[in-house]
Amino acid sequence: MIYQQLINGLMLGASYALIAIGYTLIFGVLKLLYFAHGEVFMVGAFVGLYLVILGGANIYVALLGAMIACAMLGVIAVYVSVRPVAKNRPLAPLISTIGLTIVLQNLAVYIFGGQQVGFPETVKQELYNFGPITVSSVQIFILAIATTLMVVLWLFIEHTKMGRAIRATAENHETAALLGVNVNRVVLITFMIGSGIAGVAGVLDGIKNSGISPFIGLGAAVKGLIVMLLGGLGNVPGAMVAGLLLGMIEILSAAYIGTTERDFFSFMILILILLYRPTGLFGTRMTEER
Amino acid sequence: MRPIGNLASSVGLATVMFVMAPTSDAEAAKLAGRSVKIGCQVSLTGKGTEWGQAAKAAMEVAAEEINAKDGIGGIPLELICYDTQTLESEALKTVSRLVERDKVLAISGPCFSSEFETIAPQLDARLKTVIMSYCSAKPGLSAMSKWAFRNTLTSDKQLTPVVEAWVKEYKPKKVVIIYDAEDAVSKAEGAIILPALFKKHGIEILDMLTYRTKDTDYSAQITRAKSLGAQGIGLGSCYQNAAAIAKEAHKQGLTVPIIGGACASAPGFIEIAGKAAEGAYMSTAAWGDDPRPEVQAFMKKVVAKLGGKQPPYSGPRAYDIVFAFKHCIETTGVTNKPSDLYSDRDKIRECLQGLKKFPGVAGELTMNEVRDGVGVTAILKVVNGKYTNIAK
Amino acid sequence: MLDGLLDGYTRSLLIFAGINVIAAYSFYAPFKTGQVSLGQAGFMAVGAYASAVLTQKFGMPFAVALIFGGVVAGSIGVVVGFPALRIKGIYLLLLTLGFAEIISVIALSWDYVGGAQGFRNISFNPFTLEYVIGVIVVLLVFFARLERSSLGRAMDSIHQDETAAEVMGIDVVRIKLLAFGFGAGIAGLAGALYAHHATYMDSTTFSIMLAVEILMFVVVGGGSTYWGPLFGAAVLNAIPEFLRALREWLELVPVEWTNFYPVNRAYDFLHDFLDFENAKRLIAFGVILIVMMILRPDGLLTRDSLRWLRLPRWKVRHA
Amino acid sequence: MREQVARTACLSIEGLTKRFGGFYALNELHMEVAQGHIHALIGPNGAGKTTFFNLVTGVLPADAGRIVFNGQVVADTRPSKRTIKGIARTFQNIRLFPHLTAMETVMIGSHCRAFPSVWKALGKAVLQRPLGEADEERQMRENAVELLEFLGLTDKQDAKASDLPYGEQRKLELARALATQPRLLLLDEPTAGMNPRETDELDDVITRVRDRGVTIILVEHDMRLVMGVSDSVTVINFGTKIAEGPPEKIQSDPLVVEAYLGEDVQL
Repeated sequence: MIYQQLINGLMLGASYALIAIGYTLIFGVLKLLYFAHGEVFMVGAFVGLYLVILGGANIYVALLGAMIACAMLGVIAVYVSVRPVAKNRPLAPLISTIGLTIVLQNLAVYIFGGQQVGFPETVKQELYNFGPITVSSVQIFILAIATTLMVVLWLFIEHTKMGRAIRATAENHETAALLGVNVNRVVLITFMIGSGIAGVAGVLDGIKNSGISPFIGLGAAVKGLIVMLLGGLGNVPGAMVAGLLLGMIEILSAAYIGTTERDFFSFMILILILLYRPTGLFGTRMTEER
Repeated sequence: MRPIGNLASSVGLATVMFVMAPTSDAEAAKLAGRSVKIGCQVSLTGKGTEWGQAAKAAMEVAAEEINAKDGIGGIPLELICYDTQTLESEALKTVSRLVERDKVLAISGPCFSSEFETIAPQLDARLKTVIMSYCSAKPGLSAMSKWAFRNTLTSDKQLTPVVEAWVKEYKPKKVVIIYDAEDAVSKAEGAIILPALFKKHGIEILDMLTYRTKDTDYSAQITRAKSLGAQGIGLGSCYQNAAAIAKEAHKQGLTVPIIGGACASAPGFIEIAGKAAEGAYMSTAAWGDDPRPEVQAFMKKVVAKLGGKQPPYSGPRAYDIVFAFKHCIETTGVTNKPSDLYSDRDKIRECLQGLKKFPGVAGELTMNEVRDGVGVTAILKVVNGKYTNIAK
Repeated sequence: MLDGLLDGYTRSLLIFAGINVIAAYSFYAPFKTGQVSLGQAGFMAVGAYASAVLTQKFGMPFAVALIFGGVVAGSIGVVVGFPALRIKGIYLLLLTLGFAEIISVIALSWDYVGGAQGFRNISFNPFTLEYVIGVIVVLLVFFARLERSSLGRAMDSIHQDETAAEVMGIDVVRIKLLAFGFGAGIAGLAGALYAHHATYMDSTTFSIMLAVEILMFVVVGGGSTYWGPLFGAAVLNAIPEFLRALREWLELVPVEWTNFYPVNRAYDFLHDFLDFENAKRLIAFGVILIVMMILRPDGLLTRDSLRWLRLPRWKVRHA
Repeated sequence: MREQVARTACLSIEGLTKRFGGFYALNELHMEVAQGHIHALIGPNGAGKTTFFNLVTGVLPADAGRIVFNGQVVADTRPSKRTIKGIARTFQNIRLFPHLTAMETVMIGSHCRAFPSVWKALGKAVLQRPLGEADEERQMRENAVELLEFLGLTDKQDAKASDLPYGEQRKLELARALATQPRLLLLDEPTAGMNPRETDELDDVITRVRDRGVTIILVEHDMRLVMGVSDSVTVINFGTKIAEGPPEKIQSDPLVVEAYLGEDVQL
């Protein structure tokens, strides 16, 4: 059973990782705890759902649509809750993004209702047996999409001009600006990328869990934060590994200890990391003092 | 206090008049005030959405029917409904708002056992107003206060015939139980009622697994159930989670029969679970396929209000509550004067306590000594994406 | 005392608003030293559960339980505050958030306090409003004194530049710890009051969203003066009630005045919107937060605006 | 030998070392500052002067070495404890409390003298005498009035610190440091950003502070000020001392001249 549970952990971890990547990118370039990220994830799931229902159940259309919609949402977020807010007060952008979180979540409640809605079956269900392990076509699909996305993103960050600009901005705004990086544009693009990935993660989550609700965002945001810290701020590969790690830990604790305790471990990890290893397990790209 | 005999005869009289749809009630004097206020607590958001929506629609249908005639005691019925969000704390807040600000005569609701269990202890000391639930099914709750009523059957009564039929069809030897540790009725079903019934039928319980209401990932539980070799799944679960669990089982290739308790039997279960719902058994406290024309007329109106959806049992039960209230208000000398509010509420309570064979769309209603409904119920099985009553 | 004047529902509204005011002060105390905590809801939970255990399981009177709740929450605050001293800003925010979540998991899995089913049937305290008012008055006097005292200035200085304050001989560690523990204690009081009025709570009662709301009270009211938390909590609690009343007045408008296009449309929209159920209320709150951060990032009340309004500040007798 | 030093030196530094990664910001520094002196610490940018201040005031922990202040080894790790012992400082890039008034700023400095413990501050200033002002508060206020007058800021006492012009912010920072009643005052580039007139004024101020019985360590780039006001000068480069002595001697030291080569400084 343990192998099967590890597969479950992998699935859960993949979605955590996707959320955390966006977080860590945004945190990197903006040094901002962007609370609304979980809600972007939720909006992505709903956009995906509606595209599936309206657009004739083509999952790729839904994924792409959710990605674009969420990238747009990221742009809106920048223009509404980041740009116009006073920069010299460290709390101000945090609170304005909390405001955005509340708005998005409750707009969703208002529009879609406060209940869980089913996500139609879009990937043909088939089961493959590998010895003691059973893997479903849905799981393979989710994992394939998530992995592809992560690899593409990693290549983008490491090997493109924009990727270098993002890394430079993450390390130091002033230096990046001196090197001729347009910091404002980098921030905007980072938000678009992070939000787009969160949107895809939302759709994948809908496929995986069969149901979505307007309230999935907050939990996702908190878990994404834990993964971000675990992986090291601004560290994209770190976030990927840490996401898988947290997914495994949660599934194993749910399977062998108890479901009510599963959150306990996540939050203990959060606290221990904050106190004893603030650079995360894999180091950080930030040079900032704590 | 009125003698019981007198009360019973007036019940009989009202019954006749209800069925014959009287134009006016000769016995009851015209009530004071501009309207009769009845409170209603419904869960329009959260895990109980469908239950609450159905109940609200049904009560509105009842109010429209009543007001289309002569109202209650000659004045219109005013239904004041609040959303409890399926949260205990919100249920408490709205009940005190109904009692203390809106000054309603009686309250229909709350829907959920968790909510009911939270309000009931406050009734004797503070609220002193009838609450009557149209969904709650956890055994033993109405006994908490003389003001607490339910016209539903408790879970144990609902599940007994369903488990029997389920076992007869699928003959499982080993099952797992999965339940929501945060929901009162689901926990009662998962931890107490289902194990007892399974034991009675000689079925081995492999494991009891829990989850939290807000959980969305059930892969760990299903993997465990599968590895243990479960031949059936007993669910103490509301429809949204139940459907997600059924789907997860389906995805992992665990295609074993499912049996669900009171909260699972909403149409939303089938809607969300799709194919995975097929063959599942559900318990219920009412089923609207009674061929009587008034039942069919009611169902038609409610289904129209719900946008074509069948209501779960909260619909018919909530509808009946409004008429039970109407009956008690009109027959016990309730005046509806603000100064008589407390005695009016008490009169309604006494009247409901003695309710026997009161006709309604969910069947005849009789209150037992602990103020829970008694009667027969349906057994629901999902066949071709529809709930079908397979009870004789 | 206030029984004759107010009906139960109004009392209840005032109690919840008052508890929010107290909770806002619980945030304000550590905030005065620059510590931003998202754990205040967690400390409320500690106070609520501790006091409810005392009244329900040991039959103690409410007054004792109230103080007990405050003391227990305060002590845990000091325990949490100690490691929290090492970190700042969003790290502290996350730490306190993690702490609150752990409290919630404990409340969820500890059956002695009701576990997943919630802590039910807590004895109802009929004098909660009087207690709430009493606590608020004490807090107001305390913080007014604090603001004009050397300790208060020392806290302000820590908020503005911790290193500089430390180098000026301010005992930053003790003062921050004191403020954090004190804030936790106040939150404990708020929790105890809540528990004995609501009579029910569970692991989700004191959630992240509540912690965010508490933060919002201070941010909207203004965190630089002791009037801020009171003002913020009062305003944000009054808005929904005010809008509800507005809707009732709206219904008094004669039909013929509004029965033509486009007035009927506007009327319907307004009428619909003022039915301020949860989602809409929260949307409005979110918008308020964003707009506030753009227009008045220091909150509605600042020391300057107080001077301008000439609200009473504590006058110091010059020697 | 050491006993003798302890009697005459206000501050004695023994083998002080600080590393940042592999880089030695200070390496085995030895230095003595005599009681009542104005002792200048100079060196090119990045020589370790500010690090020295951070180590002496406890803002950063030292990796090795001892700091002996008034004959006692300073072992406390916390800056506030050292301030209470009598070490005060100003910052290179002024660090005032922007929202406090000048008066309040100076009163912050005397807080540690009036209320040595938090409990006393809570008990006396907040809880006791609910309507009036504690004696300590009045004392602090009087002190502040005196210090503001000493630095010529009397008419600015109700202005917000952040609203003051640059030169006055420097002075306010100095007043705040003096309010802690230091025996040793560390001044980190007090003339940075000042115009010549303000610099001249500062010369006078520093001397007057010394005359109040405060030993001063001065880190400064303005050599005119350094050479004019100091009793002795220590020159460091790359974290090690390269010269020490009276100003006249330093000016002609070839090592010092070499260290400053390439820097636009008039020795």
